[in-house]
Amino acid sequence: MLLAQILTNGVLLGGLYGLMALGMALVWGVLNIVNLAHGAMIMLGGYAVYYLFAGLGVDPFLALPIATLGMFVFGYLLQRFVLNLVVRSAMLNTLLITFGLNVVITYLAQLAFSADFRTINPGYAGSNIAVFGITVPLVNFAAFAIAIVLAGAIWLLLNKMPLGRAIRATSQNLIAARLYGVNPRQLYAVTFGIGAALAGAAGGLYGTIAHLTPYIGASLTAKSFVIAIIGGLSNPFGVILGGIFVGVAESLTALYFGPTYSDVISFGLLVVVLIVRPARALRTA
Amino acid sequence: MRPLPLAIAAVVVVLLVFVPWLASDVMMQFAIDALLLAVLAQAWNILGGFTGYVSFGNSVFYGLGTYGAAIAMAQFHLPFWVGILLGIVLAVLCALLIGIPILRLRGPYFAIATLGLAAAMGAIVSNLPIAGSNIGLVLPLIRADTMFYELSLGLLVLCTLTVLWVSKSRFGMGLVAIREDEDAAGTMGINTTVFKIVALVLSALFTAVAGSIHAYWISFIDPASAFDPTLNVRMVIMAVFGGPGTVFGPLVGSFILSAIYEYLASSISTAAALLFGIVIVLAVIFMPRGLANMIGGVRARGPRYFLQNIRENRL
Amino acid sequence: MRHSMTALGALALLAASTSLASAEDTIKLGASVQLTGPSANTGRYYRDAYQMMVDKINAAGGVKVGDKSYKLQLDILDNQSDVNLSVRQYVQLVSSDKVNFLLGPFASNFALNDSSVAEKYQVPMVQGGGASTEIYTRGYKYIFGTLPPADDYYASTIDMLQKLDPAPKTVALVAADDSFDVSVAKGTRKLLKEAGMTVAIDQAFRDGAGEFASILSQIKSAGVDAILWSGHETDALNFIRQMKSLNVDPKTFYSFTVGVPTADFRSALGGDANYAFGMTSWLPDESLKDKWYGDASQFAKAYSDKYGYQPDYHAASGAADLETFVYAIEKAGSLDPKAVRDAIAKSDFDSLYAHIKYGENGQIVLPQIVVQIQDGKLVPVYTDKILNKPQYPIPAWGKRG
Amino acid sequence: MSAPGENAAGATTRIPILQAEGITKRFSGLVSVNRVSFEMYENEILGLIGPNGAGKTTLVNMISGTLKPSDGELRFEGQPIDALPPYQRAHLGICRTFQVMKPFPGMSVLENVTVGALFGRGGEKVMAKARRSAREWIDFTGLSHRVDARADSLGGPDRKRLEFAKALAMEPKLLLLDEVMAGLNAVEVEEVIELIKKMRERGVTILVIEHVIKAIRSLSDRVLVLHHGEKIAEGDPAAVLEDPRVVEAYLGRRRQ
Amino acid sequence: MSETLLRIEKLSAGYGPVPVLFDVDLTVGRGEIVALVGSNGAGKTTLLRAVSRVIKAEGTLEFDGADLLPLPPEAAFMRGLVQVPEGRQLFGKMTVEENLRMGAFRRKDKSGLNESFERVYELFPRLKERRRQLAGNMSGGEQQMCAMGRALMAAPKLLLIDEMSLGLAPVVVDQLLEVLTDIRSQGVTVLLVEQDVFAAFSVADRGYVMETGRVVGEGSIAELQNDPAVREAYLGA
Repeated sequence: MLLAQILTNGVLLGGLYGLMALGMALVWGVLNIVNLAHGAMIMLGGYAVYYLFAGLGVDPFLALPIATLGMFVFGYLLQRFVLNLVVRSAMLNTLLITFGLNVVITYLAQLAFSADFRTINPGYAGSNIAVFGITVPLVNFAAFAIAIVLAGAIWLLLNKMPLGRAIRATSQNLIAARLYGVNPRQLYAVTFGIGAALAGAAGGLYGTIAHLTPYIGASLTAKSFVIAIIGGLSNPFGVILGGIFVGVAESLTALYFGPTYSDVISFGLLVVVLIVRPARALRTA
Repeated sequence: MRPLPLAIAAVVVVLLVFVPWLASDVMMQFAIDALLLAVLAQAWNILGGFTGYVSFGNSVFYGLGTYGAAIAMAQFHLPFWVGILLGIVLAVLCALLIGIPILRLRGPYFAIATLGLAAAMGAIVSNLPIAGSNIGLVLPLIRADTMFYELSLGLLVLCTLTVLWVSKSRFGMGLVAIREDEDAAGTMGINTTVFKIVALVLSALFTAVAGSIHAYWISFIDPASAFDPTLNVRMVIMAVFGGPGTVFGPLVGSFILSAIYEYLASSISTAAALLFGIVIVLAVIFMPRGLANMIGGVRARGPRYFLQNIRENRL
Repeated sequence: MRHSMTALGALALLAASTSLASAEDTIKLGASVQLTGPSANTGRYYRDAYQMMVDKINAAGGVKVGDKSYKLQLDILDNQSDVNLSVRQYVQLVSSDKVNFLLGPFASNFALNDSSVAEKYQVPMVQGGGASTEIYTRGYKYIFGTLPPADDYYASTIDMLQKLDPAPKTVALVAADDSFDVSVAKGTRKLLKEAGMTVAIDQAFRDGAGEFASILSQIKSAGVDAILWSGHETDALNFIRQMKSLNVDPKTFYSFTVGVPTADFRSALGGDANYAFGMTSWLPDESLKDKWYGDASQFAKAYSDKYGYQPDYHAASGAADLETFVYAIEKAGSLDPKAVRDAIAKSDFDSLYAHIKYGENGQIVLPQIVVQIQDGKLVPVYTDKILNKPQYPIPAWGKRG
Repeated sequence: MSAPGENAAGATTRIPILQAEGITKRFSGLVSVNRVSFEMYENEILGLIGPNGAGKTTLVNMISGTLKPSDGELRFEGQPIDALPPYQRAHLGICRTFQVMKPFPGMSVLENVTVGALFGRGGEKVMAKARRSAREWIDFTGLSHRVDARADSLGGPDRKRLEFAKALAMEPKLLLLDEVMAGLNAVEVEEVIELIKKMRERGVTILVIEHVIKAIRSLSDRVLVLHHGEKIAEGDPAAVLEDPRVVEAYLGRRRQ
Repeated sequence: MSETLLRIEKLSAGYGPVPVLFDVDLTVGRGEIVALVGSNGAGKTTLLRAVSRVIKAEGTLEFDGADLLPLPPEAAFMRGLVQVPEGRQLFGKMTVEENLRMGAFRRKDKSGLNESFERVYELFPRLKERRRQLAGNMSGGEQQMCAMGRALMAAPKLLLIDEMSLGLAPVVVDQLLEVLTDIRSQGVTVLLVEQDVFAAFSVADRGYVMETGRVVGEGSIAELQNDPAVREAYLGA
């Protein structure tokens, strides 16, 4: 029973992890940018939902789409006017610039939101139901479900809609895509915007489960990064599965070795995946 | 490197030796810190600048150097130099052990794997009782900033001389060839595996000694500070800012960035990190190939150099 | 090369600009605290408390050394939650800003590093932000602290538990893996053993990870009587939220080393904060008299009027650091660091924080007051006797109104 | 420098310097080179030709060691070399140029060539000496005026010269030239032909992959034709180029 | 010759400091099929890349009366200049149908789209059978069909086809050539770059011969059929 509970915890948490990584994987796969400011964008999404909830009294789950939209605009502008300037530069340079952006966003957030920690805590926050003796927290379950739904939406977008096809086409062959009328500046900005929107959604959900401070970004970036590699960059459901895999692995590590080993396990996994199958790990969409 | 710049460099080093008798204590703090950071950037340069293998895992070697000194001195009450040796041994062993599988990965894969290792290593050490677990280790307190300064300066000179040697040697030619085109380097007779590993080991060695000196100087260490992942990013930024693959670029880059950071931190405290972030963003946009390249470029082409960089890298 | 010369020039300039001329009739106190970065949330308590006390003391005429009156001057630097920078800033304070005495930063790891500066330069530092035992076991002479030892944090709680009915038998001990909380866990284990309680679950978690589902599931499955938790505030917050959402109910009791006394914590959790036990070395109580504010409750009122948030024990502890210096300087009748240091060691006075008296190692000994959130209000429950009736046993999540 | 063989062309009875037997390369099911066997003799120039996609570069990659054959055996001076990594083959004296010119772009011309002198068969350990011999090869290939230029700033013909100088500095026994004439004008092609001849005079055995058939005609002692990965003809250049199978491979079938 | 659709004069281009094309002159009239032949490395592909604006070029480049030189590739495409690139450059991890849809990515007319689909499937029944297959997993001939189908979906004014026959079996080449005449009959202009001279000549109206970055021969197919320059460009004599 304990094991079943722990697995459930891992799966539910993993779904949210997967959603966090989804935006990073998309941007990485299509634009070849490893966005070190991804965690900071998750944080921004969290604060957006928090202020809508705490300030205007909007229910967090209604605030979520608003925050997501806002983050899309933010991401679009960031790519269009900043990152597009360096996108063909060496990977090291794109890493450095997103690191710089991460610092900038974090400190602006501290100025705007203060260092106080916040939680998005609606009345139903701690509710749960018992299924066959396993406690399922409702908010976590909702976050998990939304993660799956969003992954599904991204899958639909990528596979069934012209825009998504253009995104995939661009990630496979930029020149051929341009030869067929794709405007990469626009498309890159839209893709980054979608990545930011997904980060925003993940942030809103994260805030309903954990706490927000301007500084939560760094560790969330690291987590997203590991999951993006383990889950692969190609399939949204692959990323979610990667998140679930990491979530379960962490839960089991916590159970059998103690929670202090969870980083050893997840980063160890990352290195092993890379060494054993580097090609598979980073195959793009 | 022509004789004149070398002579200037030699004079500067001799002048720097006397800094402790002139500088204030604060300057000394800053200087030791800046020198050690410069060592880190320079050591990173051996691998990252010359072979083009971007390591985000040098904090592992730094941490091992730190803990080598701390374990020797705090747990076994051995002298400092034994601590340095222990740090070197740990770091070199680690470099050999992880270098063989990891240096087979190319480009971003290598960078990512080292990042993963850095994160995992901090977590491993914080579970080791001999390393004081999470509490950390307390080293004997000594007020000897002059010694720490001269040690750091000596280490930086040694490291820079090594880089100078690398830049002029057969070994260095091989490394640069690997950076420029690893496949072509192989067909031209370079045993790329051995060259890369030697470069990694050299890089690890200097990084570890810097860690040991820092540990004794600061006198208290814990896993969070010894395996600080942001340190990796700082080394890379400093080296890249100055000009990777050059002899003096990483030095100049790290001194300038240290100075900027220190200036911001002491005068406009609260916005310091923000401004620092903006500096990084602007640097990547306008001088993506580092200071060394920028100086040459601006001299040749004036302000058009910056526009050209943007034109080359934008979509 | 030319450019490295420019850099050196810049450095020289920098050094020159940081040394300021010091006025003659002031006593300078220096501190480097976390005003930005991850620890800024707590760091501000220290800046604000130091500033409040300095203003109050100056308004009351300052410090008398012999016949002369001195005003206090406070030099605060922002270490941006960066340990290396904080060390450098303390050196700057001591060597170039020429402060007379040092006040501390927040958190044990900072205090551990920064106190080395005080010791190297033999300038007394009184700090109220680090409780870790390691700070005081190094034989340093110039470091004093107003937070009680980490090992003893749970002493009064365990004392109380034995007097309650039903007294818990099995305990889950959950602590973060940073140096302070490892110290707490170590001390608590010993206390529990002495009290005859069984530690059924003993888990460390990664500081700041905020993820407790596994530990909580184990606790639930083991069915313990009580949870004793130690860590940082944000983690405490997450722990409670996850307790509720995973429906984890110890039979009788749970308690946290931090968080419970702060207003932030209560407002972030809302009703879920109710029943949580915690501890504090200080409460804004009228019984704590001092010569500046009269008593602790007036201090608390002035503080929240001025800064817009409630002070907690961090703030009071910081205020006590300043009171210590004023007391010791006047006692020593001199600004000589050595003389003041000796006077601090012999401190024996009432402050708005507590009765100040440092032990051999430089750390204050102070019982923790057990507190509980009852109906959204913070209620002191126990010191060495019951102060207010605890709501005990804590009702299960499902059975609350 | 080793003495050139006593007689260059014509003599095909000597010991082969390179033997390829049934060399095959498959890429995920597709056969790129199919059971190709041939021999090269000391100091000869062998032209390797064939239309686009015939498998020429793949074959060269297998000889230089950057690709492993799926099947077959390679011997160099009688020794099997299949197990050797590229750098060891270079030490034996197998040296190649690349179809897409691969100078080390950020290094100067001198540095590029010095790498060859340091790590090739000569394996010069002393930097100064390596530099000196690099300069000699730079003079030899007529690139002296660009000694300090960055390799990626060179124009077409100079790039080829650099490629030759790099290769020569390695003191190769067997030189594999992959399309070194592409993009050159007629005068430049003549220069390169002269260079290749000069190299042969220094005793190097040369395999030339080329699309500029004029050059092949005037250079090669023998010609080997690949089409769809298979050897379709081998022998005297003039005869081979008249072979209707070869003509069809190049120009396609005449249609009505 | 009919009205000029594509006009190239004194066009030079290259990769970085390496020049490949020297002063190339070439025109394509509306409704024509023009063949551009020459051996490997002659600069044919570079010319196409310059025309479709993938690489920088200098000289005159006009399409349908407009100057193309300042445009990026996607803008050239929007004017009706569609390329079937060398090596097909399909989106390998997308299905045949998705590749075709990518061809019509910028088209707004939904009804015309279905028509185009039908027409492509009619021209290449093979593609219809395989429309759910990943383009990367098909044979060379099928890939070439897919690449041409993708281009047709864009409703091109001028179709640039690079090395259509490369690596394909003769039967398949013949099939594709038939499709070309078919396409032309429907009003599409074609510039066909080929190594296979006789394949190209069998469908073209006029032709150009390139050697080492220059045009060395041009004329009607009848003239070129017996021009020794052609053979010389390939076999050197």
